[in-house]
Amino acid sequence: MSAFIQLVVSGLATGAIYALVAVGFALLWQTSQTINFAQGEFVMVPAFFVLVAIKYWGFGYWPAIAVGFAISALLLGAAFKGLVVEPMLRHGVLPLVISTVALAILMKEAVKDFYSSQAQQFPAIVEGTDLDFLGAVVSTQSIAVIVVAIGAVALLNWFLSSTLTGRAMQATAQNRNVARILGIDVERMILYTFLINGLLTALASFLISPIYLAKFTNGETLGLAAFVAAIVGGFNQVRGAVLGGLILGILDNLAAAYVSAQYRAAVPLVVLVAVILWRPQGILGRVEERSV
Amino acid sequence: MASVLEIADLHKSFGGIAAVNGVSFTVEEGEIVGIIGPNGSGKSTLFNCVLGQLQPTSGEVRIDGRVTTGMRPCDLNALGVSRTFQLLQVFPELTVRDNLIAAGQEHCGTMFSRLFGPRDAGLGPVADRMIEFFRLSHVAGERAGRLSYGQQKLLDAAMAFMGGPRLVLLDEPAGGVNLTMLGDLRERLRAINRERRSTFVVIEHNMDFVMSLCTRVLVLAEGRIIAQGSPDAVRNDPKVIEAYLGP
Amino acid sequence: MKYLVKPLFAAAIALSPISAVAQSTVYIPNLAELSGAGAVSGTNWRDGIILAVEEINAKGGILGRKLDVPHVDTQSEASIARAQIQKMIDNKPYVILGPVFSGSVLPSMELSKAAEIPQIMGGEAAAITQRGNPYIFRTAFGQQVSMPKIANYMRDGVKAKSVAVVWVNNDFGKGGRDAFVAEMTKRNIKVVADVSTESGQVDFASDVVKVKNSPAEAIFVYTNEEESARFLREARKQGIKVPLIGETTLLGQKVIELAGEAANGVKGHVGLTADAPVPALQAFGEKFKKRFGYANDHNGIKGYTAVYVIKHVTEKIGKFDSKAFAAALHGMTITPAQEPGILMEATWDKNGDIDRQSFLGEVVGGKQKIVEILPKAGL
Amino acid sequence: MASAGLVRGTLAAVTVVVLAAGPEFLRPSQLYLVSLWAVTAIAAMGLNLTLGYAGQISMAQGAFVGIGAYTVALLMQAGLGFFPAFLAAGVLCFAVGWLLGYPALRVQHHYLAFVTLAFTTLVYLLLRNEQWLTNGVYGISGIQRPTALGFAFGTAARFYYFCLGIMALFLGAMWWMIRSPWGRAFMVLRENPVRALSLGVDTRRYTLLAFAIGSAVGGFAGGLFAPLVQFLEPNSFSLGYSLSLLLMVIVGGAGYLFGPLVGAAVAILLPDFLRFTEGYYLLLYAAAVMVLMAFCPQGLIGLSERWQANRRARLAAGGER
Repeated sequence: MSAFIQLVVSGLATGAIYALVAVGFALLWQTSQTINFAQGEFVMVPAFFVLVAIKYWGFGYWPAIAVGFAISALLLGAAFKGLVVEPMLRHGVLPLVISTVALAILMKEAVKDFYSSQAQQFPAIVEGTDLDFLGAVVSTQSIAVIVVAIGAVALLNWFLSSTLTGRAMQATAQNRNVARILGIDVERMILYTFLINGLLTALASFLISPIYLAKFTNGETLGLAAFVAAIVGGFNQVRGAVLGGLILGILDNLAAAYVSAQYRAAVPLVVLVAVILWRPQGILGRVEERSV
Repeated sequence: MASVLEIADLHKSFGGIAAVNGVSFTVEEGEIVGIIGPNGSGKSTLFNCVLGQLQPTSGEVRIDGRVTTGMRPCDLNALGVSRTFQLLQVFPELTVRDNLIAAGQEHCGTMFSRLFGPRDAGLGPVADRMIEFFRLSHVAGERAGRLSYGQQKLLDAAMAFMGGPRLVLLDEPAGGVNLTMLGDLRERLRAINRERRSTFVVIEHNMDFVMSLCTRVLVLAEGRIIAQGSPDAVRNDPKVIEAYLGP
Repeated sequence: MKYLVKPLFAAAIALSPISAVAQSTVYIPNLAELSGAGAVSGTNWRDGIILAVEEINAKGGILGRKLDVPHVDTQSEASIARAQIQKMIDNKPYVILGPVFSGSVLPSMELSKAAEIPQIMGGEAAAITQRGNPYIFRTAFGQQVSMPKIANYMRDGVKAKSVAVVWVNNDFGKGGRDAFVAEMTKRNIKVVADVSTESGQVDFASDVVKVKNSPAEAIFVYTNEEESARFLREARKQGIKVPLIGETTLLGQKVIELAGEAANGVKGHVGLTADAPVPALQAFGEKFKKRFGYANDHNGIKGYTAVYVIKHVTEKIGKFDSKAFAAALHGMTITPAQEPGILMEATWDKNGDIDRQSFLGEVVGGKQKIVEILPKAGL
Repeated sequence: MASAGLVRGTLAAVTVVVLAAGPEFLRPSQLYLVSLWAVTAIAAMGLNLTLGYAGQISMAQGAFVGIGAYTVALLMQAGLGFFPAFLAAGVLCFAVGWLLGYPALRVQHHYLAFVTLAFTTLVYLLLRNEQWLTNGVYGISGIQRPTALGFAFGTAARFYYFCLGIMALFLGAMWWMIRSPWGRAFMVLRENPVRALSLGVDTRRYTLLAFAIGSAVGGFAGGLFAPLVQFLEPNSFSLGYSLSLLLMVIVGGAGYLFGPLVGAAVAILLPDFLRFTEGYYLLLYAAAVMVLMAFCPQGLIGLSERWQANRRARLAAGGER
């Protein structure tokens, strides 16, 4: 039993990260129909912004983290929107997919060529002490990850539902034309979405890198996990993406332990395909209306 | 002999809201039947149910006496039922001529013969005649996406006739077409109706167009037929006026 | 179409007559995993080579000719490795260095064999030297040599009756795992948990749970650098008490750096290490660190000694003759007295397998400590 | 502008002559590279049918190359000749591709992308884990090159001709099919499936066919890949390979007959001629793809067409003045 709890608790910590990444992914999809194939790299890269700030600019931990958030919002938020997504929107979905696939390659290669191909240690916010929880061992780091991630999502949820700007963003996501008629600055709302995605992925990066080390290939698994989580949970719902992330984190651990370690990567994908074929709107998602 | 199209007590609802609410009518060979009605009265939904794009909730559709409810559009098309859509639906990257051949090729031969047979599925001359008939000769080699709106509308209609259909359902063929082209279109439709004994059902908002083209008009409101008869009779029916102007 | 023609014309113009390699240098290309999954190993290997080449060239080269050693990336992919080695062979190399990944060595060695050019590489898969290829040479133990040493240690040092094995599911990990399990069976030690992990895997919770729940008295960990570090951290977190045993990588510098405290207490066999109580190896380690700013692992030593092997053999045969080189190296023993750059005495057998002393080590206080020197296996 | 056709014809003729004379001036490694280009171009042609003509996004083409390659290697090991094995690879991939088409009947666009992506990963895992069949991570080596009518294609130069010949064959077949009613049906499926269906086009059957034929062509490419590289390992057919094939098709120009040839050339031949970018090629390639997508998603062929159209327009304007 303690083994099972151990797996679930560890899975929750990983799942919380997936959730953060998936939420950003789903937000981008809602507001701008962007399928970001570089989302995993968006999590990989901010850790290196911080490492550069610490190593080359001599910053302390917190200033470096602040710099990391700022650069992420700028590059992964604003610049991504302005330079990559915007010129592509009029061409439809496929060119943008291709472009983000290329962006993923670009980011990986850039980190490898200009920083290092080796895994890097990354400073942690909290010291890692291990606690006993129902016979399972949980490190304070994992708890911090879960708490911060859930806090961030809750904050985002509150922002989206309770502030004027947040509601304007949701209106934009639901129907851009109606939002425009209502006098909402649609362009600005879309920009906000991209900034939020940049910040969420940066947060995920800073949470996960101390545990999993920073390396240029880290995005490959994370990006895939984010897609799967977002689709399984429900593409058009923040709650859905969170649920999808947590399910995926736990499922991955349980699959490796009880199904097959060699096929552990297959289990989430099989779930993904099943969801796409039988419930494409996801577990919590709404059906998107289709006209003939 | 059975009617070309028989619709019996057709219902279609979306999440509890009835879009088509018990519609029955028949269309005989050679007729041009107009369907009019205010926006949201269920005209397009009715078409989509007849043509297999949507599954009716209940009721029956018969083509030439054969029950076709729930059949796929492509199988219906093989039975000689063709349609146009409310919004423009041509294949923009194909040439006008290829648009027409594509519209008729599935009626020629088998899968096998289409792969190994002639490149135009033997439809080249038919397509050329159609191009001439609809006065599109000067743009026959152009990509359809580069045509003017009116020309595309003509092409759209022409495509519906490529398979030599018995029954054609036209969804707002006159929408957005200028007056000169409108006359053209009406004349073409009449000619086809005359020459081939093709049967038409036309949804249209342009009253002049409907009244001058159709032999019979049905009026749809809130998913039901509220009136039908000759164009003149319908024009003067108080129920129709009420449906359009509100109570 | 024209996009196709232009480059081909460019090829015709630029490359038709290959100018004879200038007589003042000798062409010894290095093929390594400079990117992709093998980048850590490949970079170490390359830097070891760079160091040796700089030293040799500073002293006037080999037989008066400077070494021309370009470094080519395989991107850790076999098909690219094959294409690149073909490109090298077109330029008529004297000897080819690399690659490090066995998966890249296996397809490429067929080409060097056909061209009769010796290939000194870093791969450790047993299969490499079992194909009767007279042009392939190792710089480190094959798994068929190192695994018996680990197995002996499991039996005699750890005295384990049952073990768990955690391996990375690629050619390196699977090969080691297969050899290890075979050796365990020979020694009547039960393998009670057989855990496959993914290259690039980040969460090792389920793998640690598995070995923790098994009755294993020792755990053998055979994965690449980062994965080793992540596994060690998770193992410490879940309070694994039984000994964690590794083979070279697990006790390497990079793993210790990445795993931090979690690496302490790890034991195992080390084929090559800068921390060995061998002055030449330690001196090399310092040189390496001074030149490149990071601590080398065994791959750095492999690359460094490979170049000195070329120097020694060439000087011995007195000419640049690829076939004679291969013939001479079979059965040769090189001692540090003859060639200081070899660092440790080493012998190559008729298959190209290498034999030399190795070590049993332990990680203590964030440093690798060698506790015992194992004699040459006597192939 | 009769000269435009003339220029094209000349270019095509020159290309054929240059390729035919290849072994005269290309070194063995370059022969290998051009052979690899031909094989990759075939794989991309298959994807071009599925994606470029029929509009069905697929991230699984690399997996089909893998299935084809392993089929040929394993059947040849079992004693079958190359040509029956080659045929079997195509047939098997046709069947598997047909099955993979079923999800495309239910979902489109990004969902379809994810389903095919999942398929690719599953195929990779199968190739790696089912060691009894595929020899797993150790891979398969020593694959023989084919012999036809007593003529062995063993040497680099002969196999070079073999690969180019098969590529030309597939190019011709593709050209022929695209101009047939089938090709037209694929294109209307891409342009407007709803309208196509109402015109009697059995979109279901053509969607499955587009997947099946495209995959079969991928399988044939794999059948050549095996004797070309002579070493197979699962890693070669992981998701990255499928993505790079996808990039090739788009970069060259999806929906153009020669698009895959150009795309494969950019990805495979160009790096050899841009040696100074060594190490940074992938970086530059990725950046170039992004720029291309922003300005001309029709790819390089689309770009050249646009450029020619502009020039024609300028010339026409100049002529009028």
